[in-house]
Amino acid sequence: MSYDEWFRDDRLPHIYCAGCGNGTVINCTLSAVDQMGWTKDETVFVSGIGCSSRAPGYIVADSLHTTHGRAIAFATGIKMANPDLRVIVFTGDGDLAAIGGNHFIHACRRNIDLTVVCMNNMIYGMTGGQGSPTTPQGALSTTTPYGSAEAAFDLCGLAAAAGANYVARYTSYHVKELIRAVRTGLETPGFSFIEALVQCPTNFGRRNKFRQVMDQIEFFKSHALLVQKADRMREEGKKIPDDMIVIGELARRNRPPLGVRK
Amino acid sequence: MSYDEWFRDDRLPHIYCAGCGNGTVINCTLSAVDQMGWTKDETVFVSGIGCSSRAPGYIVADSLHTTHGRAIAFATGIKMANPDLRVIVFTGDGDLAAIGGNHFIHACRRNIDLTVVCMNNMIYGMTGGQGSPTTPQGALSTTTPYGSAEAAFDLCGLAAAAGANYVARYTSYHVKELIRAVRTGLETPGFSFIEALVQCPTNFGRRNKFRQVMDQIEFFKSHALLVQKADRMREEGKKIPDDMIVIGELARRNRPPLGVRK
Amino acid sequence: MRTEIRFSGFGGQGIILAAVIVGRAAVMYDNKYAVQTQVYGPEARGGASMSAVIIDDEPVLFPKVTSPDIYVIMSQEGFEKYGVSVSGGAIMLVDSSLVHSRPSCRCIEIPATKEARESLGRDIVANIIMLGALVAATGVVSREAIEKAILDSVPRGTEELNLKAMKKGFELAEKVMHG
Amino acid sequence: MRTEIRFSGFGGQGIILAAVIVGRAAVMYDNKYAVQTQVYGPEARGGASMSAVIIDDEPVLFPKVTSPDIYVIMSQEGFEKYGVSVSGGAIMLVDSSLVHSRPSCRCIEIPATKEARESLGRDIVANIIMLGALVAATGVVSREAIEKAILDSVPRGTEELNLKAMKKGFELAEKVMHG
Amino acid sequence: MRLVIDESRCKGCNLCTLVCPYRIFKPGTTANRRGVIVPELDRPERCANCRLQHLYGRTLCGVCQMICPDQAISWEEEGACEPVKVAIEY
Amino acid sequence: MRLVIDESRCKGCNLCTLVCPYRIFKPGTTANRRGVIVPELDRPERCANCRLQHLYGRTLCGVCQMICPDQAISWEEEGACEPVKVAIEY
Amino acid sequence: MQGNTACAEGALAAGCRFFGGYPITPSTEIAEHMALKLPKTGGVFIQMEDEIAGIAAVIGASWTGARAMTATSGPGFSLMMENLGFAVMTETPCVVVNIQRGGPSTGQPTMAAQGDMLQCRFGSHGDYSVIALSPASVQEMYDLTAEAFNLADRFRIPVFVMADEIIGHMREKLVVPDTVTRDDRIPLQKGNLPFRAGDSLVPGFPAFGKGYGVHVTGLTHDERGYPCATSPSVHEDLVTRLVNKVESARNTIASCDVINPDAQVVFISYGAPSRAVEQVLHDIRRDDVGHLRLKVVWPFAESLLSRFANAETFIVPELNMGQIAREIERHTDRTVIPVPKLGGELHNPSDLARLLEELA
Amino acid sequence: MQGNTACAEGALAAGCRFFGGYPITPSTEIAEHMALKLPKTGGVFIQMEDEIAGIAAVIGASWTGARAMTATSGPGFSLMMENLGFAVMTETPCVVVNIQRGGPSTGQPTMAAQGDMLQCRFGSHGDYSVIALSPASVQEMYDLTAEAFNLADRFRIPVFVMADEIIGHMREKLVVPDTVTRDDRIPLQKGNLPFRAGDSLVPGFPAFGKGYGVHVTGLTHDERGYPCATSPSVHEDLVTRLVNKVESARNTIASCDVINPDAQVVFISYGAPSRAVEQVLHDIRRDDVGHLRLKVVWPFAESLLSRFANAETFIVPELNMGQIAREIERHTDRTVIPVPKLGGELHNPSDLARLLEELA
Ligand SMILES: Cc1ncc(C[n+]2csc(CCOP(=O)(O)OP(=O)(O)O)c2C)c(N)n1
Ligand SMILES: Cc1ncc(C[n+]2csc(CCOP(=O)(O)OP(=O)(O)O)c2C)c(N)n1
Ligand code: SF4
Ligand code: SF4
Ligand code: SF4
Ligand code: SF4
Ligand code: SF4
Ligand code: SF4
Ligand SMILES: [Mg+2]
Ligand SMILES: [Mg+2]
Repeated sequence: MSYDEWFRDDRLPHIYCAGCGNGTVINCTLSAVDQMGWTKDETVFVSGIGCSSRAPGYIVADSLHTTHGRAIAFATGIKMANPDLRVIVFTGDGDLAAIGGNHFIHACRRNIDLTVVCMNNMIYGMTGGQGSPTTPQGALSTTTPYGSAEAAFDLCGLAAAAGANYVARYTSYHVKELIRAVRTGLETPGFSFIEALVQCPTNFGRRNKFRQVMDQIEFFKSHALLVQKADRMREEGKKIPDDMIVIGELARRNRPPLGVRK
Repeated sequence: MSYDEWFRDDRLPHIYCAGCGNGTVINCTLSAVDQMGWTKDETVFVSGIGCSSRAPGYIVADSLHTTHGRAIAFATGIKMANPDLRVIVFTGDGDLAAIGGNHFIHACRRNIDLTVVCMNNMIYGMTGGQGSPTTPQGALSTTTPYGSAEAAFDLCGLAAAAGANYVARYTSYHVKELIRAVRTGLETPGFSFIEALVQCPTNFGRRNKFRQVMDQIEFFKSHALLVQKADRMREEGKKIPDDMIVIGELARRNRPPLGVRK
Repeated sequence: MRTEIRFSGFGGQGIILAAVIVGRAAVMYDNKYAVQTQVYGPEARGGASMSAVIIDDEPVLFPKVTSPDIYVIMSQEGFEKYGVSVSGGAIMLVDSSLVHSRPSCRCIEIPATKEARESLGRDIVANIIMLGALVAATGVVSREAIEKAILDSVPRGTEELNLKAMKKGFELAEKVMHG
Repeated sequence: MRTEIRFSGFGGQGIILAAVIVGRAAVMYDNKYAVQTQVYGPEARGGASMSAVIIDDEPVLFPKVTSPDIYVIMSQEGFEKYGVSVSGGAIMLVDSSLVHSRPSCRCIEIPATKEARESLGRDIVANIIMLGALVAATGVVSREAIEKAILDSVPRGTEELNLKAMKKGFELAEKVMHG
Repeated sequence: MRLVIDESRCKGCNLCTLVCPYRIFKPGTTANRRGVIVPELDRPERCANCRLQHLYGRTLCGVCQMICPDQAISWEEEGACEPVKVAIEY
Repeated sequence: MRLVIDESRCKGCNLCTLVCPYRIFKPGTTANRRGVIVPELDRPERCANCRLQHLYGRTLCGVCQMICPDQAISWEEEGACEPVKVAIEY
Repeated sequence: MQGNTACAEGALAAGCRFFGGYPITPSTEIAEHMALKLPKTGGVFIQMEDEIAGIAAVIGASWTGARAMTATSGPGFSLMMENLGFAVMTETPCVVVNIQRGGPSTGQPTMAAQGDMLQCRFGSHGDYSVIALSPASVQEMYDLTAEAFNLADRFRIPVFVMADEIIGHMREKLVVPDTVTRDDRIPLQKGNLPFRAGDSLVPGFPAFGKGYGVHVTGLTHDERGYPCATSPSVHEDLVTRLVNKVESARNTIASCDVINPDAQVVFISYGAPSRAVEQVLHDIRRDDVGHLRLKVVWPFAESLLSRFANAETFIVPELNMGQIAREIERHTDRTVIPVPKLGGELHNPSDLARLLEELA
Repeated sequence: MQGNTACAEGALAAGCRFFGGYPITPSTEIAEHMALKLPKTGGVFIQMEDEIAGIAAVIGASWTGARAMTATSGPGFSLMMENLGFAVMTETPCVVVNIQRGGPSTGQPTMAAQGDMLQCRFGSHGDYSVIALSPASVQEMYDLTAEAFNLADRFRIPVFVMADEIIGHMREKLVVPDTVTRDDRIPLQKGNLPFRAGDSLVPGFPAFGKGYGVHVTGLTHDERGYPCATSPSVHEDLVTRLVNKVESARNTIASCDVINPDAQVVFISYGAPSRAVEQVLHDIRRDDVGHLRLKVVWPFAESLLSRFANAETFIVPELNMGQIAREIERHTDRTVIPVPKLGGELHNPSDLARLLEELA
């Protein structure tokens, strides 16, 4: 198969808004899958509910578009029942970390052989822009009209603390790095978590001073801080500004995995 | 009020098995509450379902014995609706970390002003000894008859990664330390998490080579490793044996809390 | 007398706001009854969006539009999805800058987007031009009412611009109607 | 003939196992029908536990014990909770080492726990002594059947001990019955 | 103060026997009517709390009370104990 | 290879204009019938992939294709481009 | 004003001071409006991590004495089932709004339905009763939501506002009343057992923080509130009371519009389809056709059926496969004609008119 | 053998190869037995983090083609409601065992009840149908669980084994049959649309990993499986088919015991209370008293009622407040006497006999 054969031609264009970062993440993921040489007969895509979770519907492989927050639990059943299948989960920040937080940490703990790609737009896109557990403190959304009062999750930190074998964060600007990260995730036995920060011009950008799609991409570009550099800064006692995005590989280890191909 | 006035005399003895560590944790918690000088009119105990979660039923204050895993979510409603109330949550490893894992990490993220005391017996006691997310790898339970294949959570690590202000671990052997830890938790604005490892002779001990109640207490005594010492060992590149229990204060910080008394 | 109006266009044109404003004008300032509804859903995002308003002197019982008396169509896709089944007795206002097709019923062509850009410098007020035209062409609500309802509904600081757009709509419609 | 047997004692005495073994003996080795039930729940933990078995030549229809024909009582609390309402025609076997009260019906006193500790060195087999006594005193199942059922049910390595306990039960009951 | 074990609560787990620095609790020998073998007290007047509570006005040591899972250990008022010489017995 | 934008998919977000090292994509000026202003291509034969795909037998650069959220960018077979001299324009 | 906004405004007017919820189409505007307005009234809005936590927080807040609510739609409603049973068992007043959309499962998120009417009655495990209201206009979104709080407090029970996408999303005129009647929960008299009820079958409410020292559990409990989970009689008494406090009051809880009580053919409707029926009656102007419009659907007051003494046929248009028609069938020997409708669109008045003609 | 163990053994005999669940009294022994046995049969046992994940994993496993099940009780069942609707919508075969205990809420964890019979029918949002079996003996725990897998595969639907604590926990004789009939799901023929059904109304099954490239969604979908959530007709067609594939087969799915079909007074029962009725019939030996014992409760086959042509009265003893009696009332004009019983104990045969006498 070649990269573009992974798309369901008959369903494109997809429903995403103009400039939505989700499409980019689908591209990068499929590119990584394609690099692995996996076939559509052995690969299964699973997702929950949200704009991000619509991704599997545009891919020719078998796919299960489940209930909100539960993608990883469904994927666990698929992978445990048939470890020969390659199982990739698309999810959003709300789906993964709000309603789905428990399945997320448990899959990390079990270190089950899934690759989870989270399109983190820091908002509930599908339902029109409510705050999510990754909405930055102070940011505006329809349910935080006075600025979010709650702290945001560090999804990668959580995944690492819960036990995942591979954890990485990039943004929709970092397409090459994202492909590489997803690919490493696919290669790693056990649980791999790739967080891709994406722009949601319609529901996040618009309310939070990113008037144009490009503004948020420019922000990703200028505020990304490679983890190695961040570590160095920490060692040197420098404070990392709150609005910087630490990108890179955040965990890579070799704990015993569950559900790997025999 | 004095310490023993916190008990509902008319309900003792409680339903716990002989030698169950839960009773000890109730003692230590009430002792800490008593030290704070809080009254029963301002203090509310909340719990989920499990042996551990029966604790509030033995305390004279207002108490809400909720559904399995949801104690923290109920407590969040109480505390947000009336921040003048002091809210303490009793929970078990299954209640908190299996079914209730999501509410746990979200309360940590919000850093809501609750004190959560988890009686971690590494098993589902109430339902007769099934594996829990803290059952050590290899340990026997009725649902892991061949030894648990899954890794256990580090509950304290999870709480810290999710954002709690105060995190500590002790065991039912360390009664003095436990009282102090709970007390610090009560004093700390924001989310405090105290993990108390407890013996469950009936459902954990019996199956895992702790024939007598005392055996497990002796194990707690001999396998506890103070966090400061553990850190030193790590620095020196020494491996901490898998069966050691790192005890002590594991996080203490000052992130902005939610729902504090005005 | 029950009058059913249907609006359609693409997302971002303010199709829903247009219907809300007409409904508001009828209820708050013309002392009539109105029900406003719209099509929701992600499927509506990329494609055509639709909203509707029913205006009546008596309370509106059945709240859904079944055969619109008036159409306001602002995109070709909107025409194809929501305007094509028009009945002969209806009136359709089209944004002639964006809609290529024409209906079988009476059609009023308003180059709203073109005018919005060219004479007002902002595409975004094309919907208000259409509203002005709608009122001028059909009188479903009074001019005073629509003016007040527009002022209630637009962001602060843009009142001037929107009133200009509304008047531009009046003009364009009058031109079409009276030659 | 339907025979209802109720067992009671405290947790850890093997009250449930006793009922299971009798049921097994009846079904597997005496070719009868049996239904075994028990009381569950955390409340049962500290206090008295209870189990029951119904034995019949025909299939057991109603599965619950309503008025037991035979009681096997191994703790004072068990007596108070489950043995006090005994009907006159019943038989009760009590572990006389632990039960102080006596029923109004016919009562057979078996010092099971005492014997278990003193002659067999293990408290834990007191229930098997009671089983032996039950069978010897009432013949609800045959001696062969109970022996086989016991062997099926006890942990490997403890067969010898348990058979001794069973026989001790036979003896104790015979002693009471026949003088 | 007088150290007492509430027989109606004690479940005989013997944790108290493990923690008292004076080894005041000894495993009991006979079951009570609930089938529980309650520990026996060996010269309870040696207890730190019995001796010193009156002096400090608060519970001293109290480890046995805290660890007792069944809330069975407490002290009854009866005036200060006679001062006895004690040695910690490990 | 010839670089093409699929007009039926492009939604006009202009992300492609941001990432191409050769600035081959320019913001468009007129809306198509779906109301989308599709970017225009400025000398697409300069594209690294157009020039080199045949040489290496795999997609080169491809950043525009990857970032295009709407799967609107692709290459059509048409033989290798004439070699043109290119300079990266930042 | 939009129906969902009216619902939020009605709640605020009724003194609702706590909203805990999780966004879901087509109910989200309620949460959004509460997020905007509650902080200004000294109330608390909190977006929880899911619907389970949303209803849990609402129940917790209610125990502090606050009027508290949540709003959701089908999938979220399904998730609340366990904790709704807890609210019933612990007699916690709260208001749950369900803006119904097409199910089962994710189904049609943006289309209207009334497919959760039996779920709201039977969706949690065990036997119980609840109160469910069904607004048919933006005005009723306001009025019935406010009234829901009164019923919740009076009966100490979750009260459902079972609206649908059409009513939730449509905009029409709302007349805000000068005052909203409040019928607050009665505090427990000190000295009384917290779960002993008098003739009303509803015990006084022992709010947390007032010195009651009450223990509240979802286990079967005695009148002190203590767990007592193995006594058949305690369980029977408790559950019977919980059901009877609602069912025995069903005729006083009932609220409806009755049109043409002498009619032979009677429409029975609730929620959005009522608007189609009203249009039919308006258009045909026949007095042999009646209309029973239910504002309270549960508890179902079968006595309302006998208000139509001459009824031969009941026609029941619903945006589901005949859920309330099932209940009507139990209580009458007249012909019951369910007019099920799936897919999100309202019954067309002309279709209903045609049905009438066919009957004649 | 214990009822719960028999249930697990029946599942294993039917070829169940996946169990995903979460412990809950009084169903836990099923999970425990599966944990012990599945690894030995090449199957997979996984204890999930909660019941929501348990049923999710089961549905996921089913899509790999495996026979999969879970077991729970009331509180866990309530939590499964959303994903059960997903299983219905996606036509995923699976078996869910509910060992019913006293509700609502935590209620009586160790006592028997039949309080979830309407919940299993109506507990998820939207309109749908399911199949529910009710075993009355340890033997039937085995037999009906095995049969549940056949029905699940045949109708591509979740099938419920609605037992109760009494049947789950009691021990009695089990005769293990030499073979268990298997009626497996029919694979989708390549080239056919995955959600287009023929006359059976049940489309062939496109298991994952076989090259179908199928998209499965809980949104309303067309016959290709693609989301199509705003088309009224697509939704109507889909939901109508999902309901009809079960309801139109209800007379063939039905399974029951009929005793004394000429009787005037007929007991109708399912599950544990059947044992009390059987005892009564055994004791009184009257042929004017009949018994309809349902093994399949849902879909309710009203035609079974007409097997008792002379019936004047139906007596329906249930361990709830009359849940199936409600359904019976819809379908008959004979007297229906519900005999509700709450609290965990079985109806006493002598009480039922007394009721008979009072009737005479
Ligand atoms: C149980 C349930 N609750 C709520 C919803 C409504 N809902 C759909 S998508 C969504 C949020 C999705 O957010 P995210 O996962 O971040 O996806 P995004 O749309 O931002 O990509 C919500 C709350 C639902 N479908 N089901
Ligand atoms: C929704 C739900 N699922 C399952 C149960 C059954 N259950 C009761 S307690 C418990 C486990 C409790 O474990 P833990 O929290 O560790 O408490 P412990 O008894 O060990 O103290 C379970 C699974 C339940 N009551 N509700
Ligand atoms: S709402 Fe946001 S996340 Fe959803 S499609 Fe639009 S831009 Fe993307
Ligand atoms: S089962 Fe374990 S946790 Fe529960 S009371 Fe007994 S010892 Fe304690
Ligand atoms: S610790 Fe308490 S319960 Fe245990 S033996 Fe001592 S007094 Fe008794
Ligand atoms: S208080 Fe201390 S010294 Fe006194 S008995 Fe208890 S453990 Fe011993
Ligand atoms: S990135 Fe893609 S969708 Fe965006 S403008 Fe360029 S070609 Fe069009
Ligand atoms: S492949 Fe690279 S060089 Fe070619 S157009 Fe795209 S971004 Fe430019
Ligand atoms: Mg998001
Ligand atoms: Mg535990």
